[in-house]
Amino acid sequence: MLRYAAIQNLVSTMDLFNFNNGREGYYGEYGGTFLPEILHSTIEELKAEFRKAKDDPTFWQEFMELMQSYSGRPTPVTHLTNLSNKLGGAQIFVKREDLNHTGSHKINNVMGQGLLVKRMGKTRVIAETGAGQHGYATATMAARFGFDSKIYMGAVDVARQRPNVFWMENMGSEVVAVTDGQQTLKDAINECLRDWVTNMDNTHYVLGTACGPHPFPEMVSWFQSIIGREARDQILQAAGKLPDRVFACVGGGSNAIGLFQGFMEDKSTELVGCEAGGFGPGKGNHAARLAYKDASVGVAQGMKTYFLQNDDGNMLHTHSVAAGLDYIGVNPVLVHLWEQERVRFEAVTDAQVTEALKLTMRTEGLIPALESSHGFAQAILEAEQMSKDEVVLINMSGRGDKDIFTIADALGDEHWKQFIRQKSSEYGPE
Amino acid sequence: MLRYAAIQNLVSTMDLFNFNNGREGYYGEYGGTFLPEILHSTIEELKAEFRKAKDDPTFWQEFMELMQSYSGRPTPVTHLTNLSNKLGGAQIFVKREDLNHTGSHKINNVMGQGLLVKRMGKTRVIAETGAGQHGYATATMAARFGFDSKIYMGAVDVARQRPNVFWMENMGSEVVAVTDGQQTLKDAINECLRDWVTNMDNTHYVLGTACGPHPFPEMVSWFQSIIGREARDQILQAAGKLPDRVFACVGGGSNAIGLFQGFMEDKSTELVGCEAGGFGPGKGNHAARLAYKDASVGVAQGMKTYFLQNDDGNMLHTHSVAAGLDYIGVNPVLVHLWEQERVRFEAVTDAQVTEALKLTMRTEGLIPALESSHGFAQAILEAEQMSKDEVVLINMSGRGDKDIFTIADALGDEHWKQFIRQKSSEYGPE
Amino acid sequence: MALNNYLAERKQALASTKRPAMIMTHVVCGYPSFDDNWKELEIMQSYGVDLVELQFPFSEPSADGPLFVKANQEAIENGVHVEDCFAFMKKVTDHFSFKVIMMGYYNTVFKTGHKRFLQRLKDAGASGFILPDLPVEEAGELHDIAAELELAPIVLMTPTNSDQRLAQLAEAADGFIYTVARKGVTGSNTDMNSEVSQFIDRCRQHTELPLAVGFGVSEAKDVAFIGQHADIAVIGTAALKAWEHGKEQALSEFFEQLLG
Amino acid sequence: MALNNYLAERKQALASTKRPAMIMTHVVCGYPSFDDNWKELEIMQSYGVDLVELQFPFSEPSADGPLFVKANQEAIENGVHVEDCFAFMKKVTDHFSFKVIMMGYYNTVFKTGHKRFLQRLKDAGASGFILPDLPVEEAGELHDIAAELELAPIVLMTPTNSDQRLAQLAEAADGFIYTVARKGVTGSNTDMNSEVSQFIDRCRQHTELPLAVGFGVSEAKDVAFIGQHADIAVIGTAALKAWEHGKEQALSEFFEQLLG
Ligand SMILES: Cc1ncc(COP(=O)(O)O)c(C=O)c1O
Ligand SMILES: Cc1ncc(COP(=O)(O)O)c(C=O)c1O
Repeated sequence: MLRYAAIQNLVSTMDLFNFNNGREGYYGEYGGTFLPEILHSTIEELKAEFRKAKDDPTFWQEFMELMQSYSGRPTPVTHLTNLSNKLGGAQIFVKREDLNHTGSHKINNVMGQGLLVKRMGKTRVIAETGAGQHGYATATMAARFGFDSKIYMGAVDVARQRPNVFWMENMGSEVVAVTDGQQTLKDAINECLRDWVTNMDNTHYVLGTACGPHPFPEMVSWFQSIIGREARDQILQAAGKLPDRVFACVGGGSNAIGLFQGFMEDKSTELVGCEAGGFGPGKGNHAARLAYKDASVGVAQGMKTYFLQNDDGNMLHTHSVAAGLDYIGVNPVLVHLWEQERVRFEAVTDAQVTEALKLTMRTEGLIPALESSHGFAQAILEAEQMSKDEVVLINMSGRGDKDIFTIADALGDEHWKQFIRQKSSEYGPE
Repeated sequence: MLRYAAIQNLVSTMDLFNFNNGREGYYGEYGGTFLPEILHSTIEELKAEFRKAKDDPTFWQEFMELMQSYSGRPTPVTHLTNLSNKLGGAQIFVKREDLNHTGSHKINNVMGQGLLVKRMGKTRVIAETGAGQHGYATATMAARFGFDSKIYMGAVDVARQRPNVFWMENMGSEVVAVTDGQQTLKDAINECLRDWVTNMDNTHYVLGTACGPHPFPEMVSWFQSIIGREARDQILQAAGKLPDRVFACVGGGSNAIGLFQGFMEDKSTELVGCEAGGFGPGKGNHAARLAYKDASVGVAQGMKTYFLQNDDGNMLHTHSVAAGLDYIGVNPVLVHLWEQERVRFEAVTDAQVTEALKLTMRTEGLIPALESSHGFAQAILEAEQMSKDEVVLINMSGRGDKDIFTIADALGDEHWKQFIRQKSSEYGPE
Repeated sequence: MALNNYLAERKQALASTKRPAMIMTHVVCGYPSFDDNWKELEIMQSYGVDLVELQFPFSEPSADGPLFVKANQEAIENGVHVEDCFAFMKKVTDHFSFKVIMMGYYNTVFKTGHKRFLQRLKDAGASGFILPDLPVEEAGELHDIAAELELAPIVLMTPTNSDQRLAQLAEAADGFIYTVARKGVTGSNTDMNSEVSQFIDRCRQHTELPLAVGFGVSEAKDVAFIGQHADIAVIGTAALKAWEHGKEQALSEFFEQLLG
Repeated sequence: MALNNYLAERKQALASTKRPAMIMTHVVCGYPSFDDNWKELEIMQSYGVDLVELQFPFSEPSADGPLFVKANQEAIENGVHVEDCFAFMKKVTDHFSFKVIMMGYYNTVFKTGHKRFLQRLKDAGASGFILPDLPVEEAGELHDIAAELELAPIVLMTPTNSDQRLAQLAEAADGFIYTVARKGVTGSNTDMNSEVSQFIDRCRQHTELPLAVGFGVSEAKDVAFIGQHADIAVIGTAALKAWEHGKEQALSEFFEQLLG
């Protein structure tokens, strides 16, 4: 294996993706393209199209206009004055990706890929989804672009995320419940790869996070960089200075890299990735690939990165209250930045997340998604210890109101249970 | 009663609210302030504060900044190219109030009133809610401003809108199930008035639509005019011309008057209010106060306007698939504009609404709220008959994903029922 | 006006009794039934009440408390129409010696038509009307017609009114003035304290008309208190509560402790 | 290299039989059990198969079709570890005369370590390995070690590859080349038609190595077709299906119709 010489501590976004210091698609020793040979030409076509788009300033312009007119960008940065005062520490600001159409940052990536699909002349898209947000966004994109679409979703997730399935189907997507493996996100990814190796001629695989084979990590990072580009200007305007720390939850790692890119060259800004601590450390209890010590480097689902796996290289079960964070692997770009000590990783437990969510709802009238609440929890913990003239920025990657079933369960809400019982009895038996 | 001489057909927004031609708070013969004497000084205080705010350009500035940084305004105008092509008629554009924080236009009014409450030095707010969107928005505003809050909601609505209740409670509001009358919106309004006559010293009643006693219709219209102000510039930019017709659903009439104000002086733009046709004409079957012939002028809930009432002046039952449209009365400003033939009124049945919703989801990836879908349905009907170079604009007053229980029921989705049955059995008996 | 004379006489008559104030009671037409109403009125008559409010049920009784809300609602559900209320009122005024005031919400009047409604009220023998959701600004035409028909438009004064407003209200009033002893809706108890008396005294500065005091009168000491500061004690919810609790017997006992 | 010689010999031997092509079969280690595997292998041996792929189960078998996905998954659930696969392989190569190729996913190799894994493979008697998710660009170091150990790195050629790419793949290959007869995962039938033969002919232009053809071989005519254009017919899912359907008897019948 090529060992990647550590570069200087200040990693710039340009450095990250110019690959002059390493091999294309590699971030330090992480990344790469590990796919069946049959997809070689498909990936080459995608890389070429992506490269052309990236070099074409009108493409980014088209992307921005689409995101503006369809998804409501730019999303604002909100100053959480109440929460800041209550904690008595740093000033807390939030980047509001929850205000996107479909309710999360996932749409940024999906609409960008939609434009590429149009350029490639393909007519069908497939996507994996765990929490359902990416599938929901993809179904939306497919409806808007007029593509056929099939969404693969682990059967366990289909059962627990029915609301998202309902909308995907109503927007015209076929949702396939994957019954292999753990019947969750990683299995849906495998199933997408199987579809793709069969239908690559007319089909694009819309990967939902900055993982998978190159060029996906780079491509998803690029589309998501719209978050950081906006946020840097906005926070300078709103806070009058750069943030001292930036927090984002890390599932696959797309919202985090999206925001972090805005501050990559700002040495004084510390970047903090917040992983799913679940029940706490210990294999099978969580999905913290970097913050805990239970993961190791491996190669799966198209990329080399840290995975929660056993000594045979078989993947472990993961757990998080947030369905969007319980992925076995992690964005290889972030792993590299972590090794370079440019990004700090922390794990947040389910219990901490629930508390942070409750506090945020009550003090600010915001309902962060359970995923995003991981960033809130860590920021709240740290802000309290910081001084009043310091500034932290949290990525609110999505809104929580679509998670009502999960959140009601997490909060143990009795009225809710009663409501469901009653609805069920209204519907009568099958 | 003072009879109001018909003014010229072109009604300008300034004319509407300067009251030079009539009495303060009157629009033609509609409006007024019909409240118990004990609220006289409270309403005077509110009128004065509102007048000051309206005359103070920094207030609107503050309001706009709040809406920008907290709610993500301006909301975009989206061109529905697919739907337009499919119908083969007018170009359809949509004003995206669904992208607001909390998912509907209700937040515009609520945040504006929140600023007024702060100015008045009050510390507690109350609100009625039917569909729950206004209550949800008010609970959000109260959390953000640090007010105590109590939301009154008909017991029938509490039962069918539990998701909204769940979020309101979690944001710290007390939700009171009103068991009087029909146990719906109008009864919640009565209950708010009862609370207000008791607690007016520290309490502001955040009325949710452009109804009720003066100055509410004017005030709510003013805050909601942010929609029309933005939309006019945006449609000129996006379509290169003014819209030929503008469509908005009309419950109480706040989103409609909000958008219409932007085009009041544009003679060539026809304004169309879309009411709940429910099961069709016939008393008790619908909530169409103007489009059908079942309503008559009356005085209730603080104002004089058209009500669905019987010969004794007692209110009728109403019906609509959209909980936010089944109100007995209607915005007096709109009634006046209707008499002036400045606004056309149409009724849309439940069945039409469901079809329009399905079509919009599939062709554009948008999920309008059932309320907003009334505007879509009427616009779709008319656009088909219009020419390709004509332009229509629809107000998407809210997003439908919060209505999942109602929409799933309206669409008769079997998977959804199965999911609910299963959830219920997971929860076990009480 | 007839009502003014009546109240002046009744007030004079009071001097020769132990009763501290005149009494106005309240009945919701058709609740629980017109028969019950009649029995209530017979008891009220036997205790010599001076005035009775007959409430016309309305579907949106937003100034009423829970008990009257329920009464309005059930009366409507039982099929009570405006027509029936007028017929009942006529029967009552023909039979009893107390004076009757229509009480209700403005929409009932508006829907029938100002002129037509007041004429029918006159024909049914009423002496006046109380419309708690009709502010004086909106009452001009109605009050003009009332004056012609010699019906008293009863105006409310409240603790939140400024002196200026009280003066304005006084100007519009006739018959007597209904002073609202506290904020809130009907049906909850009011502490008869110095705050209330100061408020009544404030009202008195603006009018010569008799002052009625609601809400929340339920005990003899309340009536005594009212007698010291005003003219008419209004008995609303407490009487209905008694009736609901034990019909004739309970209602008689209630009046016995209050006025006996 | 040993495998090259073996295949050259076997190919020559074919000429004297009615069999149109060499045969490679497939077994998932520990599925349904190692005992079952052994029985399958005995039957395969009895039909004179030339090569057997022993698949090391992996939790993310993304290039496999449903039947093998299930097999991988259940083997892992049954407690099959990499350790066990090596031990089984050793037993197999000691006992049988066909050559054994390790088949699996790259992570199994990566996690053990390139050098260590290949050394153990060598010790277990394997002749080569197939890693469908390891592209040649990423295989440099592994192939270097394989060359030292005389293990054949089996490379895949696919219908979507350009001529340029086929040349590049041919350069990296040794032992034989696995040509994928169609898009898709393992387990579905392929129509053996002119499109397939053109593809194989295209592969042939780039290499002298024997060509194996998958996927979807299930009937004698498929083997005949392959014999005309290539060298080795790969029997995967069809054999496992037969086993699942009726164990020894069904598997024997399957091979009988295919090769008998
Ligand atoms: C709202 C939200 N935030 C975060 C994530 C995690 O993904 P990523 O780390 O790629 O941003 C998800 C994934 O579903 C999500 O839905
Ligand atoms: C999304 C939405 N649209 C429209 C309405 C109707 O109200 P209005 O006519 O005041 O806009 C409601 C009321 O709840 C609503 O929630």
